[in-house]
Amino acid sequence: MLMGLFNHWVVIALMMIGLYIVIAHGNLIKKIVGLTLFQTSVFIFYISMAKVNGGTAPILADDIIQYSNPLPHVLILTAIVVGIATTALALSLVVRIKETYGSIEEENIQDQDNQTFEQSNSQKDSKQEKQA
Amino acid sequence: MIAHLPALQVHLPVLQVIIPLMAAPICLILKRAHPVWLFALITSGLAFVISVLLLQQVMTSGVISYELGGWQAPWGIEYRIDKLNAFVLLIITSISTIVLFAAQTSIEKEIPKSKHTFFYILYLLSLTGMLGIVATGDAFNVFVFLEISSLSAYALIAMGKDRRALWAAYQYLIMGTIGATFILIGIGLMYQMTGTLNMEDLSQRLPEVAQTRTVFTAFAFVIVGVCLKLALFPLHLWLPNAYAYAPSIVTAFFAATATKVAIYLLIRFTFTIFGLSFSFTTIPLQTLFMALGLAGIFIASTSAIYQKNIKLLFAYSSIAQIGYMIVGFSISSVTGLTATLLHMFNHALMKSAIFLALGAVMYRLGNVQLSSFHGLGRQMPFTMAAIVIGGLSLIGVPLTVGFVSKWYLLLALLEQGWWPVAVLILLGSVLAVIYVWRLVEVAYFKEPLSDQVPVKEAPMFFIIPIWTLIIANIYFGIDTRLSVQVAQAAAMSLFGVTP
Amino acid sequence: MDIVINISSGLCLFVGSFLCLSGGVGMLRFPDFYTRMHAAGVTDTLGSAMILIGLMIISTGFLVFIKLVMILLLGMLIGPTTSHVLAKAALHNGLEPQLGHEDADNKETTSSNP
Amino acid sequence: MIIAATLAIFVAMILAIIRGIAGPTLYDRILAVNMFGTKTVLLISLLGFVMGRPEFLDIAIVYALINFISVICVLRYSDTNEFKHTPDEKESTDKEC
Amino acid sequence: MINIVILTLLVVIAIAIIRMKDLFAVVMLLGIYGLLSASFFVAMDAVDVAFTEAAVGAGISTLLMLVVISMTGRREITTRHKPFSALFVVAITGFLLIYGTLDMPYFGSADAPIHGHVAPRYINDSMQEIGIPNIVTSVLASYRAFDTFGEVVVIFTAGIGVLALLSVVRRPEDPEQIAVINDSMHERHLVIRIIAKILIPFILLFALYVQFHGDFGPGGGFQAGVIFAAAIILYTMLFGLSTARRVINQSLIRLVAATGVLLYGSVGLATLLSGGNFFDYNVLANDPIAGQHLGIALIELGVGCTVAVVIIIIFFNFAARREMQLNNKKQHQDKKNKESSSC
Repeated sequence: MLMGLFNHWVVIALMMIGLYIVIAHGNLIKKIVGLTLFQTSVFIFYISMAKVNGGTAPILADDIIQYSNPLPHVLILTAIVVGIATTALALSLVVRIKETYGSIEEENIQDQDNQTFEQSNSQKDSKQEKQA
Repeated sequence: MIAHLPALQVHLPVLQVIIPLMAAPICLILKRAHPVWLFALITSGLAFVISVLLLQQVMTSGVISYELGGWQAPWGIEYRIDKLNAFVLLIITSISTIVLFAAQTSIEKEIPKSKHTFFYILYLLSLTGMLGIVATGDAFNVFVFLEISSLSAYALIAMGKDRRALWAAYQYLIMGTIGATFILIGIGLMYQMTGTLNMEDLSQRLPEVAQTRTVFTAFAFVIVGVCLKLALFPLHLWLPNAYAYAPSIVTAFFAATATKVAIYLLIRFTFTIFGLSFSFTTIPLQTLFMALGLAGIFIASTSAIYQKNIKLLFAYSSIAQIGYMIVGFSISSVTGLTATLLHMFNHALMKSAIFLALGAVMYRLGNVQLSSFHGLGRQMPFTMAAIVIGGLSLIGVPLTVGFVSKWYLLLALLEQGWWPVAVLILLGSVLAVIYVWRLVEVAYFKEPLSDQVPVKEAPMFFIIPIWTLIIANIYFGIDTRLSVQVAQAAAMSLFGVTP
Repeated sequence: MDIVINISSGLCLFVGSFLCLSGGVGMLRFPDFYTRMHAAGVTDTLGSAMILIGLMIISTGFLVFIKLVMILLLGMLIGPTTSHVLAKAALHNGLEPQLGHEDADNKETTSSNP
Repeated sequence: MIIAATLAIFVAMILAIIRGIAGPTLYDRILAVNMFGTKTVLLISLLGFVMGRPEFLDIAIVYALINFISVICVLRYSDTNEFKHTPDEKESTDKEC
Repeated sequence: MINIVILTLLVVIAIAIIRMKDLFAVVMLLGIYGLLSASFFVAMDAVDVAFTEAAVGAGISTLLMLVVISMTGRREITTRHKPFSALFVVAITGFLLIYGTLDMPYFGSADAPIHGHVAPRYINDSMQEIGIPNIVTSVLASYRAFDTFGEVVVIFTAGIGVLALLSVVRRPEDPEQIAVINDSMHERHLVIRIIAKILIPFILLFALYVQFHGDFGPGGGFQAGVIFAAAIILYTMLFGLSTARRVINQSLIRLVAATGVLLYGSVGLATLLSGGNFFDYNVLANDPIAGQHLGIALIELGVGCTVAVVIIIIFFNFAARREMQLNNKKQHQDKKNKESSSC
């Protein structure tokens, strides 16, 4: 059992490390790194389930009878592309966030948002009081 | 070539997705914002026509299956249109077309001129993604199109003029990607146990292995992933900011369609793929979803009452409305599901009308803070009247669509004898009365602020689509035959009941 | 004939692996960046060349042989270039080579994340 | 012998990883990544022979190229002030503006 | 055996990534992680995937992250918020997954359900039905061509998204200034410039080889596109953005990106108008196999164009943004003259 499921368990460990980084770290780039780890671990999971003992790469040749399963490979090719697309978009968001907020730490950004929110609220409130 | 054109009828399922998809790169070639807008509008209209034809075809002749690449179903990708997806396709394309009509005017003030073309391209891609999710009959294809719609959604939301739009888009991106990856894991586990990706095939092969833990895990991952996209109550945190700071057009479009697509996915996965007996008898999904739905209604409605930003207010109200749909879904009876489907349609009508009207306010005033609404009832009478009627519909006042779906929801609950839940639903509507009333009070019963510049009524490009939606709101509230018939037929086909 | 091929390829592979290993050890044990780079740079090029030549000897198809030659050429071209560029950049950006005296500890504290 | 060579490459890779994690300077890490890259190229070539299908050496070529490009990229984009080595200069440019 | 070693190393690197505070080091480790997972894919027979992961995971995504870090700063501030609730969520998900694995088919067993049903047809019949040896390419480009179309659209969407977020209106450049920058760069990068000049044609040629060899070995449009883009990126890094922009016209490459998607789609439309289903290449020529070959070649070309161009667009926009920021900073503090360090 240990050998049969070792791959799956390591993949789970990797997934959880990725997920942990995404949730627990405040740095936006670190979060993206975590997301990449998370996605890559899913790729590893798919590819390990495609493997057949004694099989070889699914490219037909004359003297080979057993091949690994090609379908997960196809799916993961698509998923890798999706992954890089997400990363690129996320990074461009980070660049813009850095430009407008001057920081890429989650807490810092949320503090700034709360401040502006309260300011605008208090301004409006005072306006209303004047009106009354 | 022309000789083949009548035969295109057969290809409607794929054309539904391909036409907006191909239009997106053409927009990039057209380059200039004005022709691109016209082109996108025409494309979306065409998609609408196709979805009407599809619905007609499905209602008369049953399920349409279309094999892409000419490969037989489990080997190739299949498009499978039944009553449920035809109905959802119609919702998406109709709202998209109406909202797009107002787009050119609205984004003029919210997005820099140089980025208008990109806006329309992303809008079309987002539309494509949603249509693709709904039309496909292949589990992995769902993931691909989910990512198309999500990626374009992140970019669209980030185009909002407030800097908080960026932060909201980033949060949505993180949550959305986790959700999509969860769905990917779930699909992988299902594939591992059955060896197939086709939905129809999965539904036949899953019962054999339904008792394995792997299938349970797959179910859990898919459901959590979909619920993240759905913004179901404890996973809703990304939604309010994303809707509040996105450009108005984007909010109107997404509030009406994006969550509907996620609900469609939930129904598709639970009812079609895993099957009714697995989803609702083996797993306590019923109580769980009932509780989450009710909690969503109350907590979101209560937060809505305290909001000063009106877009944020209605964003929270959206979460509450999702709660109603989930309650209907969790009843797992034909009437309950009919109520959910009806509410999907009705909520799309009212929310897009409200958010478009807020877009008009944004166009004139530049913000949608509650304090700016002082006396707006007299300055922008048509826009404000639309918001009020939409609000009444949210509450569920008779003669509006909101009433119809809540009526069916109550019927379904009473059918099962769950009257305490029915009472809670009515209480939820009272909360809706409160938050709508706050807006009405400010807009109609307060004098304009002294330093406020008086504004004119919104331009025609806003008024026409808004009032189209409002009239639809009232029409479908009075003449319920069409919507109820379709929703009922779709619900029955999911339960395998013949009418 | 087979024996000759096998032995010569085995010899090449052995020498190559030994060089790679010693490079790795040097990379780990040497006191500062420049010496580490020396260890890695020198052994990398020759070690990979030996392993690739070993593989070439036992390769069967023509295409495989050509690809191995290409990898070898690329390695010869890229390895020294990166070493050169790396050393230049490090020197330019103010990383001083450690000359003669032992103050590795001091070095490490100033340069690692403060 | 091929298997022994593969093992040797693995050990060298592990040593490179340790250097990559330990640092301490930026350039040590770049060096580690570079060395790791060349070792991966060798590993892929060897794996092809171990598994009996050596015709996929294209991958090794791609690795070599990508490795080169990423090292160049690291050096190119580490030339802003923030990445300069001397500590006192670091402090001054560190403040966000 | 190999997989166990590689997986253990992957876990070690992942844990190191959690602990690191220096984002630069994190990205370096991520590059190593990408290379290692690509080696894992080779050991698992997934050569096409390894190809892509090497080019993308270790190449392009590391590259983009480095550019961004050079704009946003290198150090992570150490506060972690709610580590315990995060740990809780992670632990629950992890246990659920481990629970799910317990009655999973064992790794590598040939009689697992996944290897029955759908996959055998691809392995046994693709030669008769499609006529190319690389099964992955046949599935990718013909059986599941629509997924691949979706994939191209995803990357196109990302390109448009980056354009929408980052594109800046560029001022006309002062040719003298460019010449000055060029000269200083020339001195600094003399050696790599020469090497790159030798390498770039080779890389471009190799990209073409990968593009057209995808039917017989690992490779195909996507991988070729990435390699092509990598060559252009190398050129841009060494010869400057403005030079590269002069070589590669901006509006032209946007056109190419759109054309790639349209080419892919119009292959579908062509099949549709010749009486087949969407992407049914059999109707493209008299002989079904010839039709399949034609269809696959065309869509691979479409994929290659779009991917290459979109990655170039993404990189250019990041680099231009960085340049703009540097310029702004320079204007802010005029006292500090350009103190450029070199590599």
